Amino acid sequence: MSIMDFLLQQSPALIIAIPLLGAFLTPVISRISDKGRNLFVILILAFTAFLVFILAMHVFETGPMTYVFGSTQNVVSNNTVIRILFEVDALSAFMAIIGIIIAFAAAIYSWSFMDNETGLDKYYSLMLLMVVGMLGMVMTGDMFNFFVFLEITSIASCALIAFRTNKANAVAAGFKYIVISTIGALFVLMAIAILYGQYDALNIAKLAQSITFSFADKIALVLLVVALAMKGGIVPMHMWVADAYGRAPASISLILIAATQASLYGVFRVLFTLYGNVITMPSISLGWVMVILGLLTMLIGVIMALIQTDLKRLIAYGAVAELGYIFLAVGTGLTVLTTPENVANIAGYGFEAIKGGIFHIFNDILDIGLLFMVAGALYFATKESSLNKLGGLARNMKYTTVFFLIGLLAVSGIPPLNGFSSKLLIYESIFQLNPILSIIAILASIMLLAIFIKVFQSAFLGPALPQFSHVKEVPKSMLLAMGIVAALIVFIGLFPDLFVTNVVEPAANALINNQEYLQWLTGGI
Amino acid sequence: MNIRTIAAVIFFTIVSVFMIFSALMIHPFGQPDAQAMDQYIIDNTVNETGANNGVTAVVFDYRGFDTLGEATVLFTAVAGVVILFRRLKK
Amino acid sequence: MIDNLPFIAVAALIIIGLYAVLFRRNLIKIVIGIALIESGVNLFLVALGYRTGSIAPIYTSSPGGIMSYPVPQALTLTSIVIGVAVLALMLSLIIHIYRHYGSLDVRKLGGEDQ
Amino acid sequence: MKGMSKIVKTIANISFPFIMIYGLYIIMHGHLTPGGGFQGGAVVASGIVLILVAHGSEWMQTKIKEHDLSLYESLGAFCFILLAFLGIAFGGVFFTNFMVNTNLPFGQIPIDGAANLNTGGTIPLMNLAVGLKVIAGLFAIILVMAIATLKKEEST
Repeated sequence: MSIMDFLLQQSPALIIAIPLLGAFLTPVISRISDKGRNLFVILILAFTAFLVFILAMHVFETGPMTYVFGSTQNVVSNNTVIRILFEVDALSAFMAIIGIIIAFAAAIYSWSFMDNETGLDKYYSLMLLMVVGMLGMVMTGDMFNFFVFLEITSIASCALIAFRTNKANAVAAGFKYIVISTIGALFVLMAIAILYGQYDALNIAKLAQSITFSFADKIALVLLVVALAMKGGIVPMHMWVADAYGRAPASISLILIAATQASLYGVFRVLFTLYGNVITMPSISLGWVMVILGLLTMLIGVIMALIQTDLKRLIAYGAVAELGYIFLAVGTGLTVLTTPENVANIAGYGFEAIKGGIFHIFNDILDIGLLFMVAGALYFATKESSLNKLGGLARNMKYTTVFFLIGLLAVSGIPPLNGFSSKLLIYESIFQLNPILSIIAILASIMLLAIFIKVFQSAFLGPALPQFSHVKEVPKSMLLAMGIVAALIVFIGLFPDLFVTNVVEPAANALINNQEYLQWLTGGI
Repeated sequence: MNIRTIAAVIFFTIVSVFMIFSALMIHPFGQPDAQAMDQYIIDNTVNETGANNGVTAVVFDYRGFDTLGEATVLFTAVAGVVILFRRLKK
Repeated sequence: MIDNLPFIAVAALIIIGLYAVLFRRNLIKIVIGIALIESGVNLFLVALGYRTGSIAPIYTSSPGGIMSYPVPQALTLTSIVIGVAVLALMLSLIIHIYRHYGSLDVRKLGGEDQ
Repeated sequence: MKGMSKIVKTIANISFPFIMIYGLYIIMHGHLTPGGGFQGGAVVASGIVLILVAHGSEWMQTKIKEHDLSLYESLGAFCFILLAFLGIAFGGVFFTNFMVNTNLPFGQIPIDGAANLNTGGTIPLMNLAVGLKVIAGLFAIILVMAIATLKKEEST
């Protein structure tokens, strides 16, 4: 057995264990050398990224891969699953790829960005733990394990949101975040307990196989979806998003977006896989609820972004609006799936909608992430984040200006950047569900463009301000991180088909076709 | 009564109703419906793990990965508390 | 109904906790509310695994007879440790909030920007 | 935090070793009787916190530093994950209990509920690692909080 085979075979465990080991060792290495620690974190993330890529390539080719912890025998005995297992299908691999890319960019970005701060040993440790939690959430095949990783993510994020403890706002934002996410996580645990009490199983595939949709199951479904959507920042609970994203250091906002999307992944996994066998019952109009919530999220995000004066909060509301697109698209897919007269369309626009939604997860993280990095760079250079005080920075910060331009065009869906390709899929498919939805979505996009143009004009253009005459371009590591993300945005924007057929379509298929996920239960591993 | 209070009241009512229903809908206390997974563990814990204590066998063997996560959560909390009370100046 | 008393107690604990979280103004009381919800969920988990007349799932000098489920007890253990972690973090944040705002009133931290 | 009166200090000093022994017993016998790394670790940590409360955090700062506790915690976590990694080397997958039913220490299988300490495979070792981690972790949380509130008293 070659070393590559070994790594591939063990990769689901190693993807969690390697960053975890890194997190445990970071405080120790930090005592020896600061530069060594930064390098160590980047190397750990690079190795994890390598593992994620070989795993993802394998999964896209051959279908879901399971990894059982603790034993190689007696995995399914007496028609029940005893041990914890990881099940990586195309959707999980897709989420893992985007998570690790953005975490890698954030680690490079932090090198210079956080240079003047204290407590960096714990900072890097917590950053790795956030990545662990996020990767665990998307790869696990066990409900309780999902809850544990959810808590790891939220505790690590909360501590990092409140990282600037000398600012009252940051601490308050951290507290809001931990209250919301703890209550959400407890609801999730309650739902898991209800499912466990009825079926005596915790494995997602096993539960999906045996679920009967009793009344208690419906309660569990509502609790799971509400709690995870709350953690994902969908509309009635969108307030914490702006606080958390806006107050955290920019490098943390970056990973937080990916962590939020992991919660949305939880919603989709619950709806399409866990309840996949029963959700097609026509009595449920959950799809329409999702569509309306997505629409509201989009509109409220855009409207709130209009009135912000703080750059990072403005971008955060932009992120809320983008979440709305994802929810809207997947909700459209679910509506098609659950309406009997529409079932014929599932191969048509329902599938297109889900493809668009999933593709948009990737694009949203990249675009909003790039904007956050630019906002962090402005703060780093000028120590100022209010839009009223910034101005004329294009002269001194040429590269940052270019990156912001790329980010703003991508986020508002202008061709030939990546935001356009996924939004086009979404517009086309929701137009077939209801044309009004499509018009509202396009309008929201145009408003986003207007808002960000205004920001661009006020922060970068205009006369040079005397107080910013000393401002220099940000250090190379930050430019490198922004460059990586910007290059990805342009690349995907230029060759969307390549990406859609090879990565997005398998992921969308995995979401719709839950039989693939359950296959190993009956067919053996 | 501002809008936040009304929203809180609605949320509270719905969750309360849910909780009461789930308390009544779940199986009667002491008579679980299904037992496949737990009965397997009770029957095989001594031979498979060598531990007399079924709960420890589950914590460290059958669901050992959860325990790694749990230890990680504690590690995260310690790191978080330390980072919140760190000295701000070098 | 009376047989399901432990589950009714679970519902009561969660409802009381949620009431404290939603309608109390003091941050410490909100944290107590969260701790109550958590106890409720933990009690629910443990109660799910009980079988009438069962003993603890431990073979050392066991008197014999049916055993209660071990998995819910292990899950509860995990959930308790997670609860400790969350509580520690929330209390540290409250110490900081008190230093910044000089108050534990939740309405004081509602402001958008200073 | 200042120390408490002499009576409290004496009583705390006397009960401290007993709490220690009890906690370590719970950690060590986790695979035989109710208990384990988390429970025993919590008992030991609360014993140390008793000393902290009785003697005051100023006194405690001269005895042990927070970053040493972090080191112990990292060590415990590292041992735990190392045992899990050894499962890949000897058993094929992560977290394999590779020491059960072998001639290694803790390798025996208990017979008919006899309390044999030499059983459980990796479970007793994991209990020890987790115990170390929980002792250091819980105590670090409380020590950091005690020192933080101490600073506040000085400044006002």
